[in-house]
Amino acid sequence: MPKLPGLVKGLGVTLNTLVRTTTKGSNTVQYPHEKETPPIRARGVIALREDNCTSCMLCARSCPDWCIYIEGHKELAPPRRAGGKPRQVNKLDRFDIDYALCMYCGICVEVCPFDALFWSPEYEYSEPHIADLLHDKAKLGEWMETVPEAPALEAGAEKKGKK
Amino acid sequence: MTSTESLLDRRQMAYIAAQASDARVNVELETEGMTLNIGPQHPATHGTLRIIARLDGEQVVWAEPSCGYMHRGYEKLTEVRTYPQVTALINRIDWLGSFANEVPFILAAEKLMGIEAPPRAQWIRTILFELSRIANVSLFLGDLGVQLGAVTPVFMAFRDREYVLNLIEGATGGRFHPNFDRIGGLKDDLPAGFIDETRVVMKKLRNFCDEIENLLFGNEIFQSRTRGIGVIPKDIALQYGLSGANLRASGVDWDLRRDQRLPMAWDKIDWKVWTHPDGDSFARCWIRLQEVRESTRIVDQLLDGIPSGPVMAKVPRIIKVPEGEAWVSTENPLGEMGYYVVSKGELGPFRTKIRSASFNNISIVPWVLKGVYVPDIITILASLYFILGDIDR
Amino acid sequence: MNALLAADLPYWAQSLLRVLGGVVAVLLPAGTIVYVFLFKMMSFMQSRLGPMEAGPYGSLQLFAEVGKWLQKEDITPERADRFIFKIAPLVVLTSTFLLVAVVPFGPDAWFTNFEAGVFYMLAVSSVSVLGILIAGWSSANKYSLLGGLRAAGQLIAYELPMVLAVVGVIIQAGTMNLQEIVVSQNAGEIFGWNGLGNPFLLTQIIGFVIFMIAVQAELTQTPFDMPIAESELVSGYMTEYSGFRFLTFFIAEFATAGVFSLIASVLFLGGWGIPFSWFGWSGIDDVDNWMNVVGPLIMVTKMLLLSFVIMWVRFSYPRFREDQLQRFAWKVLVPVSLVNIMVTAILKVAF
Amino acid sequence: MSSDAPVAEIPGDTRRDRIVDDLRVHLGASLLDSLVKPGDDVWVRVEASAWRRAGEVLRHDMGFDYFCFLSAIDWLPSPYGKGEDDPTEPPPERDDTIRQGYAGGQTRLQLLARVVSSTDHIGVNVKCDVSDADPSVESWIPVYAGANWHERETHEMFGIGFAGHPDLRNMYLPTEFEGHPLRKDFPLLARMVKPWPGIVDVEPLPGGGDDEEGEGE
Repeated sequence: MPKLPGLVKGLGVTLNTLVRTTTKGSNTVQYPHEKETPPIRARGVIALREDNCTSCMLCARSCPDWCIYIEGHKELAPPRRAGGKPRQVNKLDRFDIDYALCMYCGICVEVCPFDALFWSPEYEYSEPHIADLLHDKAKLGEWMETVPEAPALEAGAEKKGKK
Repeated sequence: MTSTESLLDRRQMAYIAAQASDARVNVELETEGMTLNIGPQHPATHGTLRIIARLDGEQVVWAEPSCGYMHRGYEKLTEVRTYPQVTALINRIDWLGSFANEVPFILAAEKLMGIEAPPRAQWIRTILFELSRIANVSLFLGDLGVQLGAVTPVFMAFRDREYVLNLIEGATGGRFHPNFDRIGGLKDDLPAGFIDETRVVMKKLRNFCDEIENLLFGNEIFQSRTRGIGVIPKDIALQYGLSGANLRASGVDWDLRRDQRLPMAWDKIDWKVWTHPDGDSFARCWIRLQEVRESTRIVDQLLDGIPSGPVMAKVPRIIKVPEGEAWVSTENPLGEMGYYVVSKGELGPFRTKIRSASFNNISIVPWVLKGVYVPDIITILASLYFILGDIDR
Repeated sequence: MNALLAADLPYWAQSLLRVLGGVVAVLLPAGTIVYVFLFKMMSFMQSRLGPMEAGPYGSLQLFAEVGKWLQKEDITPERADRFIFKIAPLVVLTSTFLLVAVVPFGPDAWFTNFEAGVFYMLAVSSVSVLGILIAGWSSANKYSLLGGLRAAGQLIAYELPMVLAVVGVIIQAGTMNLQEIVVSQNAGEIFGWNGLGNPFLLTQIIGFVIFMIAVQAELTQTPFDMPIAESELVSGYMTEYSGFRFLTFFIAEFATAGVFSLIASVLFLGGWGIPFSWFGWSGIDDVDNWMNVVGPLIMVTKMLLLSFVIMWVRFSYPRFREDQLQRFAWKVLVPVSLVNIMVTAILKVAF
Repeated sequence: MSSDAPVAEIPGDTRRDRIVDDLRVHLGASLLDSLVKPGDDVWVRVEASAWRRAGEVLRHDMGFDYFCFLSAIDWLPSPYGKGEDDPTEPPPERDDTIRQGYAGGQTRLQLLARVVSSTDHIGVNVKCDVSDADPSVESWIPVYAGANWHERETHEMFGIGFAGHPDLRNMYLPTEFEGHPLRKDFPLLARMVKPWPGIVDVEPLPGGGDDEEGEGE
């Protein structure tokens, strides 16, 4: 086969793409009108299940950016069994994540021993004011609705995915 | 080998002779010099690198890169962080191939602890490593076009890199900063469907390489712009510590994936290290193109043979690395990336020396820019391929 | 247009019409090229859609862009030569207006119709060099200066092949009047067969290729866009311009692309005409009046075709280096076009 | 030009032991200490006065032609810890004994460089004590041209001088910057400007109670 000059081949590539885009559609997504679903594991925003949190401070201490602020106090809860002693539990007063600082590493979700933190793939929470990126525990709790089930694992995996 | 070496010498001699004759003409013309400041904000520096060049007409007499506009002090930051936190941090060094940054650090820590990740984790690590190489270098191939004035390749690169990023995001949760590697294995196993999806994407990427080859590498204008430009001879390349494709383009057959024993899966499959005898900009770009192709083949083979089993070795929940020093480097998308980790038996490293590829690769710039023309500055910088985060750390 | 309207319009109205016609003839191609090629075709070639938000399929994007530019601050660098800096874009745009003046759009639809049309066209097209050079110099910016100097060197180098490429056409047509060149193509015949007329594209294919290459260089489009060179010189001579003045450069760039496409279609593709034999016309006087309406449409079609090629090349190729470009112009294009002239002249005499 | 060579067998300790032996032959008493980890790596420590000589020997006589990196280590334990102290409390006692790593050492600052042979891909880590009083050695630029930027960086970050270096300007920091950021006694201000959120603990029950904490469910 005679060798085509590279200049002609180059024109062929662009023309080919032109034809493909006009006939088969483009590769771009017209964002506000159509949206791509992020993968299940996508690290979009951190959701908090408040009931599970024992304010153990593990997440706040392992955060590399120091962007989690927790305050809590101890209080007495009714005993688990009738006639038992009242239990002392940690009550969460404040759980803030500053998304302006967060670097989405996911260490807090991983270290949480009580399954109180989850990743949600939700990503549309940008704010005009940087201070609004500080999500308090109510807002973090709202994200719980968007947390998906953990994906099934590829063949050959040993354990079930945690979250 | 000898014939190619003598060829190399002839090319270099011709190049040097051409430069010298140009310089002589300029001496005769006695033109006045001009200092051109390229950057820190300049479209050719993808990041904030500044190059100060003394020009004579359009010819560079002396050039010096000035970096540090993106210095983040990672070596200091690692000293106040624990090992898992460092992994999240070093993602950001070479931000286009983030997963590959994690691997040598984790391997160094594992070496100090005397543990090894289970085979399945090693294979998945290798797959993700190669995927990040593809994501990184395919963007380079597109960007190369922009540097030389062709606008289309970069969009093709972004189009096809997107598929790779989707794969990485699907597996790790992060498009750019996976933070997926853990001491002793991986955070999680692959999600279902990953293997089939990856196969499809690898086909697309090979198609992308063909497109780029037709659009750019086969183009006579591109060849005339890059061939014989910025020749780096072998011994100079070694002295400056060039690595990766830049070194292999100078004819040094050295790939850290093949030439050292690492607990990774590269030695279990069949692949090829590409080298080129010329040492010019074209050689560097061409090597990278071939390496993306080779990486897609590596990934395909790895997908066939992933062993089953756990992805995490038995490690304590709170990781303390025993006292000692370890050096591990891997063949990252940009070249040799290594970590010299000094541990004192604490939660975090005592000192980490981050040996990033771009820092060495770009340190040759004053040498290689001498005597070239202004448009060639851009060609050479593009072909050396640096990422600012990787220079400044 | 002149002959069509001269009978019942006073001179001032004629002049006004000509100016308006000129504005339309410059802005319309510019707008079409920018929207159809720069916005849409380029995007399609890069697997994306281009502007989609302003108007249906982004068709009003152009107005949005103009509006945006008009709002922007008109910045003059402190050490710039103010007067020259401000006038430079207008010089460039003026050259475009002067160019369009000689282009015939129909048997009677022309702005001026004078004998040395080709000569005039080649002369005024170099005026834009002056604009670019003074823009580069007056910006007081090293990038701009380099860009301006490159532009000057390049435009002068490509002026010559362009002139020489056109000489072949002039020899064949035997005239320098653009209108007559159109007529001679459409009334001509190829070895006695007149079904297509005789577009000079067929006989002057070498001249056409050289002309298009020279146009590409004249327009500073890739692969000859060293004066602009975003990745090296950060847009070269345009670096310091903003707002309205940048818009002027922008319009001039694409309008000139359109006008050069028009000229190329006049010189090589038969201009506004359709082969006269189709309707049994034998010369310009036989041509029906409706050609004054259809002619411009034909011209626009041909212009789009040619500017498609210009833009296609622009989006596909990397750029040359300045010395390679000079070498290419002087060592390849000039000799080839000289040979082309020689062969044309010999054949002209022979037949 | 490309090769399909199989993974090269990494020569064992004998090869690495020989590196140390060769160096001892060339440098004599200037080679202060060495450590070989079989199948892993080599560390050698040379005298500051023999720093350039070591480089020359390694490059010219022993074939270590690839320059990997040059940096330094400050062995002083950080007086600031991880910056996680409570600012309201007095700083805790910290162990400030200096313990050097592999191949020993006497001084707080130690240079560290790594060179590799491009033929058999074995590297050597070269260390060198630099005194606190006059932290300066001879530059490696005549030996390895690529040491230029690494020495600049080391000078900037550790304050170690390199005699014969043409241009020890700062690479990253402003020229007038004071201090050497990678020295351990240079505080990391990012960790000083605000207290660690992890200091706070859960407020105890008013009145106190010594019950064990509630188990999470």
